[in-house]
Amino acid sequence: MRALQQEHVVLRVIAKMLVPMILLFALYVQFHGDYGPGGGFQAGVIFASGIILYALVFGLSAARQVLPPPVVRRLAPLGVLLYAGVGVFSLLSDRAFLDYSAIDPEHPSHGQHLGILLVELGVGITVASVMLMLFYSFAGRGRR
Amino acid sequence: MILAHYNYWVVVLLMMIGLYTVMAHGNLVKKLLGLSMFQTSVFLMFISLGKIEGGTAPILAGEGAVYSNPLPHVLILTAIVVGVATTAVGLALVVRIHEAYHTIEEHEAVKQEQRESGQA
Amino acid sequence: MSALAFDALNVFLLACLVVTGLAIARLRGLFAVAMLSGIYSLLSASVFVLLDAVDVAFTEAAVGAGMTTVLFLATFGLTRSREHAAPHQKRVPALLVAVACGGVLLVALSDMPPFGAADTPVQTDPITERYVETTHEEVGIPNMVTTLLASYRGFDTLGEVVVVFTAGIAVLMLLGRCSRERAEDES
Amino acid sequence: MFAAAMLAVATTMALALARALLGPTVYDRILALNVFGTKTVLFIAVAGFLFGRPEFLDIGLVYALINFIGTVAVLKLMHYGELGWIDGAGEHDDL
Amino acid sequence: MTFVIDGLSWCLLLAGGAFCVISGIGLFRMPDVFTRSHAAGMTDTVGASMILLGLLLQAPDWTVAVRLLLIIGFLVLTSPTASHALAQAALADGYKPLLGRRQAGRRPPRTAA
Repeated sequence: MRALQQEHVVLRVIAKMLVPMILLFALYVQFHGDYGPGGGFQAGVIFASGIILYALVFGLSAARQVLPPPVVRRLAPLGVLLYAGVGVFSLLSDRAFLDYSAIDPEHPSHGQHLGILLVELGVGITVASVMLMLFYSFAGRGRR
Repeated sequence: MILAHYNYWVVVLLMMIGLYTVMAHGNLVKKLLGLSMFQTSVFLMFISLGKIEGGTAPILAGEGAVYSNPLPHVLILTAIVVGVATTAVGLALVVRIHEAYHTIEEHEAVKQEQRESGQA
Repeated sequence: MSALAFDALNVFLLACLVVTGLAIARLRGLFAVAMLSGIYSLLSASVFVLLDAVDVAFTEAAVGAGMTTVLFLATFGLTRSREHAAPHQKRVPALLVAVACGGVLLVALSDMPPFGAADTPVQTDPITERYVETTHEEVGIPNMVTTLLASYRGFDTLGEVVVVFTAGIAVLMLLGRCSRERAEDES
Repeated sequence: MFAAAMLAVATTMALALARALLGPTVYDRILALNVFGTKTVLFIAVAGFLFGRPEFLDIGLVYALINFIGTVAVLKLMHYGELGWIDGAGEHDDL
Repeated sequence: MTFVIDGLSWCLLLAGGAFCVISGIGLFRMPDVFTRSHAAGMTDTVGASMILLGLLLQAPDWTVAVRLLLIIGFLVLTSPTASHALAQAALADGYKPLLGRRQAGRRPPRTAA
């Protein structure tokens, strides 16, 4: 096992450079989705892909130390709750469910903008953590 | 004439290939691949419906631009992510079937199941 | 010039898509099929870019290049098997059903409006007009797809997110740690 | 001139596809997938310029970053037989 | 000035296109994995960078230019690495490079797998 790993020096160096780039790009996609192509769904998958690359090159247990499965399991419902929470917030301020104008009644357009940002953040968190959950479940079930 | 409906011809062809793969192959992973091919043909159909000739992507591009219909894009965008999640559920089922029957061929698993129920 | 280039590229990519699909249906080595499905996803993303669905192409790029391939490969790693020849008696009925379905759809196809026409029901529907014309004034975000996804169809998207979450839980139930430990305890 | 570049990219895509279909070994197919990924990046970039919306290069950027993962995953699977090293010895040493 | 830039970008696009086609032909025609990965990995990087540089000269504003530069950077990083890892894995799997005309078409021994 040890000898095999030492063969892949190039792979490890490149992956070490690439993983932060992928994670950074995922954040860019998440928050630039209003202006160009992108949004929560894409950003979540890209973020998960970055962690998956890390797991593939440096080992699954290393990736599990970066983002432990219990944390991932708690993050997945957090995204859904954030999304639904925005809706409940607008319900509580006497508006329709998911009417983002409630966030900033003075400037409805600004409220819409903020609401979309929050909702996309929720989508991104859920998608990223579910994709990671899938990868951990599949990859962790290897031969013992 | 054919060019006017070319996209839809391809959609139908891909749908046929996907359907054939799902039905003819006994391998469960191959069935899932056929299912995802079928899915892609539906995606392609929706996106083709939204395209306007000479239109451009639905991101604001100044005055006088003609935009393709953004609604199919929204539907398909979410469908792709949901599609990969449901494919993962299918693959998880395949893994469990393999653990139970030590095969991912449909007819072999069915045969084992029948043998066991015959003994019981 | 641009229209000609569009048509040529469209025909080329879709032809490649069909060829790849046929190869996926025919080949037996599952590794080879996984590689081809990667190419299939790349091709469909290119088609989506060509058909102005930039956000869809983005999603397909992110999902198809990384996630799908990794999931299929993980399954191959866990099941490690090669596909057997399909039982012969299943092939002919499958082909018949596929051809019959395709035939029905091809007949229905002649009623479809031509591809790219601006006067189809999809394009002239009042809701489309409202989406395209007023999103910018109401929400003030340049990307209409994001606006539609998160604001106008926010309820729909909430449902999709819940579906993704449910799928994650289902996989966790099927493959998660608890079930394996239970299986080990039983054996 | 974008059309000429597009023609070249499309030709290369077709050739890579042919190699992926013919490829006798798995490695040939992985190679073809890799080349096809690069060519898709080029396709998206050139198509953006050809049709006058060059701001969609983000998609090309995704492929340039992520296409690598598929190759790594397949090579790892070929090499180790599975994707995760649960109890692999000494894998923290180099971190 | 625009004429010079246009001419330069013409040349880069055409040369990059030619490189791409040659690499594609190499990928199609070469006899074994290692020569094919040579054709793909080396010419691919040059062809892709040339086409993208040609586009860079036509970029309408700096955001597009930055993205093109990033794409070039990432392709130059990942494409050769993938080829390298691939060739290494093929070698470790028991495929030996062809060293002459006679061996062409021979089924490689699979001993290490």
